[in-house]
Amino acid sequence: MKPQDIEELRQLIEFLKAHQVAEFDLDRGDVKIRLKFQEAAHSSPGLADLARALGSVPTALGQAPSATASAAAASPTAVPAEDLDAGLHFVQSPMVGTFYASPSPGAASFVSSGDYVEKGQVICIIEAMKLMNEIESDTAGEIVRCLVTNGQPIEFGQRLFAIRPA
Amino acid sequence: MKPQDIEELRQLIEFLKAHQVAEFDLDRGDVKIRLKFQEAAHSSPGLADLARALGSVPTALGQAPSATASAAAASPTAVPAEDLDAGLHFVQSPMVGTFYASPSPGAASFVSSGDYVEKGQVICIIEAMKLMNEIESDTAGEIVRCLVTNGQPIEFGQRLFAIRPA
Amino acid sequence: MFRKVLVANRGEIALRVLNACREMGIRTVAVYSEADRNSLHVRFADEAICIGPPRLADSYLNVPAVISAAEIADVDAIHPGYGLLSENANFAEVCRASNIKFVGPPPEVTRLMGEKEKARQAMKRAKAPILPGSEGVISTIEDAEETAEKVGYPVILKAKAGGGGRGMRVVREREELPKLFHAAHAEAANAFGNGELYMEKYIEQPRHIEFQVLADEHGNVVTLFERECSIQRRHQKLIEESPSLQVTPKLREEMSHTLCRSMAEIGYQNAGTVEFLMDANHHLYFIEMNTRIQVEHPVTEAITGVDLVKAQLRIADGERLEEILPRKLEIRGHAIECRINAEHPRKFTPSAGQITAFHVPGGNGVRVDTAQYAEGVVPPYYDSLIAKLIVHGVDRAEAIAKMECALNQFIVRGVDTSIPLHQAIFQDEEFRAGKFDTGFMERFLAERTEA
Amino acid sequence: MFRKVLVANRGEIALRVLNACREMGIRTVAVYSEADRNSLHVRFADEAICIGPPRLADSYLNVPAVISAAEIADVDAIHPGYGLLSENANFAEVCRASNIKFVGPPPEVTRLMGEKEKARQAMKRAKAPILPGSEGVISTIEDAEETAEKVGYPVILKAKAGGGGRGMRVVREREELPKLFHAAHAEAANAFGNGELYMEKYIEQPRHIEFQVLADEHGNVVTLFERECSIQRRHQKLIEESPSLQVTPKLREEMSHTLCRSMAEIGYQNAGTVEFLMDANHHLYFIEMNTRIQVEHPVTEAITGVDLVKAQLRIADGERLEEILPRKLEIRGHAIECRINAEHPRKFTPSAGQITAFHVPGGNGVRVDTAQYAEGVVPPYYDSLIAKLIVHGVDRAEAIAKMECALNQFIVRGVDTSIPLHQAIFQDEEFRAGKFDTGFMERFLAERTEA
Repeated sequence: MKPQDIEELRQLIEFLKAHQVAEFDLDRGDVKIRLKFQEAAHSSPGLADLARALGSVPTALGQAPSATASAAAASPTAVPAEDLDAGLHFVQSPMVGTFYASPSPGAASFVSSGDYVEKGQVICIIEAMKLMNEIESDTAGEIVRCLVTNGQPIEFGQRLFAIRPA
Repeated sequence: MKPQDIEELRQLIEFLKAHQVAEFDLDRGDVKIRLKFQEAAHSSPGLADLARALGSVPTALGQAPSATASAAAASPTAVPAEDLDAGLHFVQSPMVGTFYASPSPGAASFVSSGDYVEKGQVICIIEAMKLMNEIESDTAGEIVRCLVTNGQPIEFGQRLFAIRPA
Repeated sequence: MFRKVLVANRGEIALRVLNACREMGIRTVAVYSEADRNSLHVRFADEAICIGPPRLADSYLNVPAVISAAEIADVDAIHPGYGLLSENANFAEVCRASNIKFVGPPPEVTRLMGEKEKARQAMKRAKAPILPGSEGVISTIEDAEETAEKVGYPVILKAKAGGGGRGMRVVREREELPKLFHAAHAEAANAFGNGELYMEKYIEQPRHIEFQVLADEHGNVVTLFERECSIQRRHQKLIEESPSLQVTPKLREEMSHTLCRSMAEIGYQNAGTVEFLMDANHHLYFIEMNTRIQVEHPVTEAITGVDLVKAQLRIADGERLEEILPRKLEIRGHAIECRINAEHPRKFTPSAGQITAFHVPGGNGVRVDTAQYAEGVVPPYYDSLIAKLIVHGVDRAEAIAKMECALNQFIVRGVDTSIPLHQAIFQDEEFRAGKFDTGFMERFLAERTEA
Repeated sequence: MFRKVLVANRGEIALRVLNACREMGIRTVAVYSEADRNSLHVRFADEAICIGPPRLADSYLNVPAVISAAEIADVDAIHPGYGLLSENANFAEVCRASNIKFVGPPPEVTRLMGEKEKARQAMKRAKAPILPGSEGVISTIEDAEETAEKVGYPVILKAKAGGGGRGMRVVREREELPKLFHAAHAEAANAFGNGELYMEKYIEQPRHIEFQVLADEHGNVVTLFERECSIQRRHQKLIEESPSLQVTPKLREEMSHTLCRSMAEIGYQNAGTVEFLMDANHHLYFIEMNTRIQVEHPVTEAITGVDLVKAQLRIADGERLEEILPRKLEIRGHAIECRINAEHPRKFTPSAGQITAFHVPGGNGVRVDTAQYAEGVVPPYYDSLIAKLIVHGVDRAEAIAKMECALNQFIVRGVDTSIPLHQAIFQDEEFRAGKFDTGFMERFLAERTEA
C-alpha cells in the first residue's frame, strides 16, 4: 500500500470510529455500502432488557407459596456461586422427583454435614414414579451442606449437596 | 515480499490494532473494503438490528418508480456528508411542494452553478397549493450545485442548493 | 376504488389505515414530521413525505403542507385518522377545493356537529334524546328557577363562554339556586369576561356510552351497536368495551332506530360516533358527536366482524352500505380495549424517550394495534398512546381473563406505561362486576393513593 | 374444572395451552429442558420444572421425568400439545395409572388410530371412505391383477414393512404390473428383509384435506369443518387454510355425518383430525387420523370462533359438547396460517441461533402464536417452527391480502426464516387462484430454481 493509501485508510478508520461504526463494507462495483454500528456500551438500549425481563426470572418450581416453595433458591439458575462456594463440588439431581435423606421414614440420614463420603457412596434417595432411586456421590470428600430438605420436590439438575473434595 | 512491503504491512497491522479493528479485508480489484471493529466490552446482541431493520431505511418520497422518484437520495437522512460536501452550506426547503428553478416557464433560472448569491436573494420557487413561494438564499456564497431539478416534488427539509459560503 | 391515498396522521392509526389501504390494493402515502422519521407508518407506506418540523402546528396540523404533499404525491383521497385534522371542517373544505376526496363527512356536517349547541339542536330536531336544559342563555334567577323546575333537580349551570369547570355549579335543590346562580355568573364574568349561563340536567354518576354509526353517500345509515367508555380519567378514555352490560337489546334497537333517523336527517356520511350519558335509570342523553373514526373502533370490529376503516374508504368511494356490510349485523362475544399510554401509571406524567424492549402479547383473540417497536422512540411532541390492546372473548368474563393474561405478557422497557394501571383496574371488583360509571377512575385512584 | 395442569410441551403450543389454562383460572406448570430455560413458556407459567438435558429423549420425551414432574407439582391433568408425547398411548396409560387426566383420547383409541392398517379397517367398518386397495398383503401377481382391476388403475404397491418410498411403485397400466410387482417385491425384500406388498388406489395430484372433530366423553361428536393443507414440502405443511375452496357445502355436510358416525363408533374422545386425500373428482379418501390438537388449529378457531384448546380441557373435565359449543356452528370468513420456520427459505436447512430482532405484525384480523422474542434463542435440538401467523378475512382474497401485508411486517433477524418463501408463494398465481395440490411445492421450488 502506498503511504497516501494508508493515510486515507487512517482517515476512514478515524471517521468510522468517531461514529461508533463496528463494521464497514464497501464495494465500488455499483456502490454497495454496509455499515454496522457498535452497540452503545452504556445505556445499550438493546434487548438485553427484554431478555432480562422475559428470560432470566424463570418461574422456577414453586415460586408461589405451595408445597414446592423452597426449591427456587436452590435451582441451578440461582445466583452464581458465592464466595462461600469456592472450591466446593455440587452433587446435582439426575432426575425430577422427591428427595429423601434416609432410606426409610424414621431411619437415620444417609449422610450429614461433616461426614466424609466416598465416590459411589449412596447419599440420598430421589423418588420418581414410586421408584426409590439411590443417588450416589460423584466425588469423594466432606459433605459441607445439604441444600435440600427431606420430602422436598427436586427438579433435574438441582443442587443437592455441597462437598469439599478430598 | 520486499522489505518495504513488510514494513508497510507492519505499520498497517499496528495501525489497525491501535484502532481496535478486529477484521479488515481489502481487494483492490474494483475497490472492496471490509472493516470490523472489536466489539465493545461484552457483546450484547442488542436490538440495534431491529432499529436498523425498521427505522433507518425510511421509504422516502417516491422509493418506487414514480413522479417523485428522485427525492430519496437527497433526503436529509442520506449518508453523512461526503468529503466533497466539506465546508458547504445547504439551502433546505422550508416547505413541501414543487421546485421551480425559474420565475416562469421558459424564463432563465434564478441561479446557476458558479453564480455568486447574496443572502436574501431569491434562488428558486416552491409551489405549494397553487402559491408560488419565492425561496431566498440564507447565506451569501457561490452556488456549487443545484441538487434538485425543475418541476421536482420536494419534501420539507430537502436540500435544494449547495453553496460555498463567501 | 381509490388508486392512492394519503394518510394524514401518525402512530398506530396511521399504520392501521395504511394496512387497510394495502389490503385493498390502494397505494399509500405517509406524511411525517422530522420527529417521526423512523416511525413504522413511514417505514411501511409505499411513499413517505416529510411535511415539517416536530411541532404539530408546523407539520401534522399544517394544512398547506398536508395538501401540498397530497398534490405532489398525486393522491385521490386523504384519510385523516382521528384527532389532528380529522374534525377540521376547513381542512375538509380545502380537500374538496383541491379535488381530493376527504374520507369523512362533508365539511358542512362536520361543522354542524362540531358546535355543541348546534349539534344539540340538530339532534333535538331529529328527535334524539338530548340532555334537557335551557334553550340558550338564562338571564335571570326567575328564568333559572322555571327551567330547573321543568328539567328537574339536580341541574348544572354552565358558562356559555366557558370550559374547564369554571363558571360551573351543580344545583341539587331549589333553595341553593339563587346563591349558586350568582356565584357561577360572577365566576364566569371574571374568568371569561362574559357571565352568561345556560342550564342542563345534571346526571349523577353517569355512564359514557356511545354508538357507532356508518352512513353511505346515498342516505343509508346503520348503527354497529354501542361501546361502553366509562373508564376514563379527566375525559381521557382508558378502557372501552362492547357491548355494554347496561344496554338491553330493546334499548339497543330503539337507539338504532333513533340514530338511523337522526343521522339521515342531518345528512351524515361516513363513520361517526354519537356519545351519550346514561343515567341510573338507563336513560340516554346525547352529549356530542365525533365525526371520524374513534380510537376504540377495534372493539366494534371484533364483535361485528366489520372492518370500519375499510368501510370508511368504500363509503368515501361511493359504495352503498348494502355492498359493504353483511346482510345481518349481530353481536358476537365481547371485546375490551386497553389504551397503552407512555405515561407514569400513578402520576400520569407523559414518558417520552427511547423504548429499549417491546414485546407484544399474541394468541387467540388478542389484537395489538401499534406503531411502536423495540428501539422505537416516543417523541415528546404528541399524545402518549403507544399501543392498543384488544381482546375478544365469547363473553365479558373470558375477555377479562384474556386481557389479564395479555397485559401480563405485554412488556415495554425504556418508558413508563399505563400497563400496571390497567392490571390494577382489572383486579378491581367493581370493574369486574361491570358496576362503574364515569366517576370510577377518580374513586379508584383515590383508594389507591390511600392504600 | 381442573385446579392445576402440566403442559408437556415447549414453544408456541406450550404457551398457547398455558394461556388457555390461565384464562380458565387453572394453575399452570411448565416443564423444560436445560436448553429452554429462558423460553417464554417457562417465563409465563405459574410454576416451571426442569426435567432434563436438551436431548428430546432425555427431557420432553422422557416419560418418567414428565410424570414425576406432574407428581411433585401435584397436577390434575397433563396437556401434551402436539408432537412429542401427544400420540404416545403408553404415556397416556401411565397418566391414567398415575391418576392424572391425559387431555386427549383414551390410550386404546390412540393406539387403534395410530396403527395405519387398524385405523383404516376401523374407518372402513364405520363406513368412512377409505382408499380402495387390497385387504392386507398380496402374495401373487394374479392377486395383484385382480385387486388392481377392482380398484382401478393407477394403483400403488407399497411394502408392508416399508417407508421412505422404498418398495413402492405406481402402476398405471395392467401391462406394467408384473414387472413392477417384481421390482417392488425385490426392493422391499432387500431393504426391509420382508418383501410383502399391499396395494392401494393411487391418487394423482391429490389435495390434502382434513376435518377437525371434537368428541366429548358422553358419545357426542361434531365436526368443525375442514382445513386445506396441500401446501406442503416433504409432508411438512407450510400453509393451511379454512374453508377449502374444493369442499362444497354438500360434501361438507356429508363428511360431517360420516365422521360423526365413525368417530362415535370408534369411541373417539377429545379433539382429533381426520386426514383425507381428495382426487380430481372431489372424492375424499381417508389416510390417517391425528389424535391430538394440530399445529394448524387456529384457522379453525378463526372461522368458527371456537377455542379448541379450551374445548379440549373442558371435554377432558367431563363437560358435554352442548355446554362447550355455540348452538349453531358456521363458517365465518376465511382464515390462512403460515408456519414461520427458522430455516433457510431456499435450502431449508434449519437455522438455530440467537434471535437479534423480532417484530411481529398486528392489527385487525392478524394473530401471531409464538413463544419467541427479541434475543430469544432457537435451540438446535427441536423443530424449527418459531411462529404461526394467522389471518382472518371476510373471504380468501382479503385473507391473502392481509397475509401479504403481515408477512411484510414480520421481521426476524439473527436466524433465517421461511418468511421470504411464504412471500413468494403468496405471489404465485396458482396459489392465489386456489389451483394447487400436494405437488404444488415441488413444482414451485423447481420453477424457482430454474428462474
